[in-house]
Amino acid sequence: MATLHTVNKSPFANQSLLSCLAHAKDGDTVLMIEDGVYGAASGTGLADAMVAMASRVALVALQPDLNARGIAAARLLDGVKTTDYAGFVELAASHDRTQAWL
Amino acid sequence: MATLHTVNKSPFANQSLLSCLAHAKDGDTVLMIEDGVYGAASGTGLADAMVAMASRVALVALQPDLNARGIAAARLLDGVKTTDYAGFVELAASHDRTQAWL
Amino acid sequence: MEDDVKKFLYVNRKAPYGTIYALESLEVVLIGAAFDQDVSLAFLDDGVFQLTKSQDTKEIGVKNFSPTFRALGDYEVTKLYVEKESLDERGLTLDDLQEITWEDEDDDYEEKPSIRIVTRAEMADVMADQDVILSF
Amino acid sequence: MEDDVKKFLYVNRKAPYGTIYALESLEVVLIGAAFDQDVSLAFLDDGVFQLTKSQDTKEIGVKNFSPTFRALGDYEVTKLYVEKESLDERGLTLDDLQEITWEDEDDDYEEKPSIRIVTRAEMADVMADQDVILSF
Amino acid sequence: MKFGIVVSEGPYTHQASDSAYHFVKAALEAGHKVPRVFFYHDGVNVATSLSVPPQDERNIQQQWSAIAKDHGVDLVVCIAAAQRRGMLDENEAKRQGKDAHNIAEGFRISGLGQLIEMGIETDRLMTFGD
Amino acid sequence: MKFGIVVSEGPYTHQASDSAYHFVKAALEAGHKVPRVFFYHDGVNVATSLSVPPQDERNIQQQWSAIAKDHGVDLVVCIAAAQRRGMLDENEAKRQGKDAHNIAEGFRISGLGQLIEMGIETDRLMTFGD
Repeated sequence: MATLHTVNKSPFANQSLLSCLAHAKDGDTVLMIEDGVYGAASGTGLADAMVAMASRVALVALQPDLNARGIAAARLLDGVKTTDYAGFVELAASHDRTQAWL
Repeated sequence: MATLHTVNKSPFANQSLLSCLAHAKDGDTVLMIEDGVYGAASGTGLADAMVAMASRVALVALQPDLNARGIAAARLLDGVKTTDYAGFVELAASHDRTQAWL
Repeated sequence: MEDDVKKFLYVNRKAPYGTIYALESLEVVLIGAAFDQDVSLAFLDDGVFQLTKSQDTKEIGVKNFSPTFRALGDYEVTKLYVEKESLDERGLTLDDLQEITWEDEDDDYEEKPSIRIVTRAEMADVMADQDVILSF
Repeated sequence: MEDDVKKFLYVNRKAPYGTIYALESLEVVLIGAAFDQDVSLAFLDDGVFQLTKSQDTKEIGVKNFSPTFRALGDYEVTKLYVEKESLDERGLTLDDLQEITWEDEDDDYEEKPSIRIVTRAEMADVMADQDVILSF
Repeated sequence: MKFGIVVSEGPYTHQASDSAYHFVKAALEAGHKVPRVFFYHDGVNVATSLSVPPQDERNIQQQWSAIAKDHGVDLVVCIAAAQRRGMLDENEAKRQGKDAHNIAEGFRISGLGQLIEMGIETDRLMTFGD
Repeated sequence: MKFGIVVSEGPYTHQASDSAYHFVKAALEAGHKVPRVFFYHDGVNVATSLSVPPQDERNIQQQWSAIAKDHGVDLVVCIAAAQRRGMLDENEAKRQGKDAHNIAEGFRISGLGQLIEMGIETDRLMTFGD
């Protein structure tokens, strides 16, 4: 009974990603889309907090949004997976519910 | 040559107020309007950081927005002044420039 | 699913008036009440500001919709989960929120509080127990 | 004020693509360049993301406007202040940003860098030195 | 599987309506059903028939109208949100005494009940907003 | 003193256009001049002639149109931002082959140069946005 959480805001500007991570349950998936993908980068002021979460929840970033923002694969945090829109659909189908953190 | 800064976002959701305070110069005024007035309340997780700023810059909150959100005068941080729209206009006129932190 | 009843959760994470999301969320709740689903409301992060007392919007010219929360009981919307950690961070307690009640017709029409203060962990449990989550 | 020339600062604090502000800010800069004012651009907070290399928006179907920054020199827009603390917090360095240059016709058309990395304190000084601040 | 979609932000200003569009296309391509998309808040502005984006940009309204036509997706614009924001179909314009209407082909105006119904009748609800 | 005003968000969704309105009223009442208000980004939607807000809510477009009429404030809607978002005046509608237009009385469509000009010719520039 897992949830797919989506986050579409930059974690450097807005608290949504942190609030999402604080409410996600073990085994949930947090999908970063749109400006949310900035949360998937390594070497940032938030990286440690993100890595600490990655053991509890699956962290995924939407590749088309990473590409748009010029975030190369080499810059992604350890443990962050990527997917495309087809994979986004599969994630939504394979989880029991979805929750958008707007 | 002082600046009137306006902030209209809740500091609990968004980094704008903190960024504004980090860039305001001694003698500037920071006016909290709309959801920005939540930054003027005492007893919050941000109160200490706000009080620390209040010695450097003038902190002002827009009374009509405080009223709308039910923030009573007794709950305001020490050092925060309030004003109405007429006072907002006066502040804009008496400072050399204005900067909106959107 | 029992009798095609789904669990609907309305998640409110934004402050009122600065943006319209809080008002338009409430408009969905009122319409949704006619559909006989299992409805809950969650207030966390800046959403807790929606429930505060003494809102007076006269001088900003925007409609004050906060009294409508007190009418939710009449629509059989009786479960308003409010997150304690969100209140704490904002310097608020239950006393700062409006009193919102509903009449339990199965219990001699006793007036019962609709607001249920929950911890962040309990809020996560409430969220994980839903069929449909509407986010505002 | 010298010859009616005002100091205009365009403040960019938002990431590109998630919202349109960055693109529509750039559209103002291009039009504004015709007015012979003293123009500077500030990039801080998430605004620094606007200048990163290798943006490829094909799969999101949104126009990639990042190459336009490299054309700013042709519009005599040559002062792009980028805040170091904002870069640091986001794990970025000057190497992650596009190379943006202008030709100095007073110096034998030498190509000079338009991006000037400044500290937060220097950015505050730049802001305090303006006549008109446009925020995006 | 049936997906219900909520679009909460207007076109061009936020990426939400683009993301929703790409999600819906991918869902349909994977053989899923998307019976309805509900446009709420500023999302109602996606339905405007009067948008004239620059030649080198996508036309968001036309993308949605095409998906409605090709796949029978029901594009519902919330009437209450639309009235505030100046989005009217021909009937509403007449009823309100307005001399113009601006709801594009493939979109229809209806009530919030359609959102709840979508939540009841689909397997997953996706919200794209701000 | 002369104030120039930028409104960057649409009506009802964000408080920005309300705050700008109250500021302009207060400035005029204090004897200041507000030669122009420039509507940019989603702010262009404030100019819609098709809005029908609920009876118990303010009509934001009418408030602005009234201030334009009573005080000669020049309400300028950015043409580039307006075209993307489906805001057209009669001329633009004709030129684009659209059968409706939706710019309310008191507003006029013009270019971004009017924003820069406002910055040059006023003493203070105020931005209300999100």
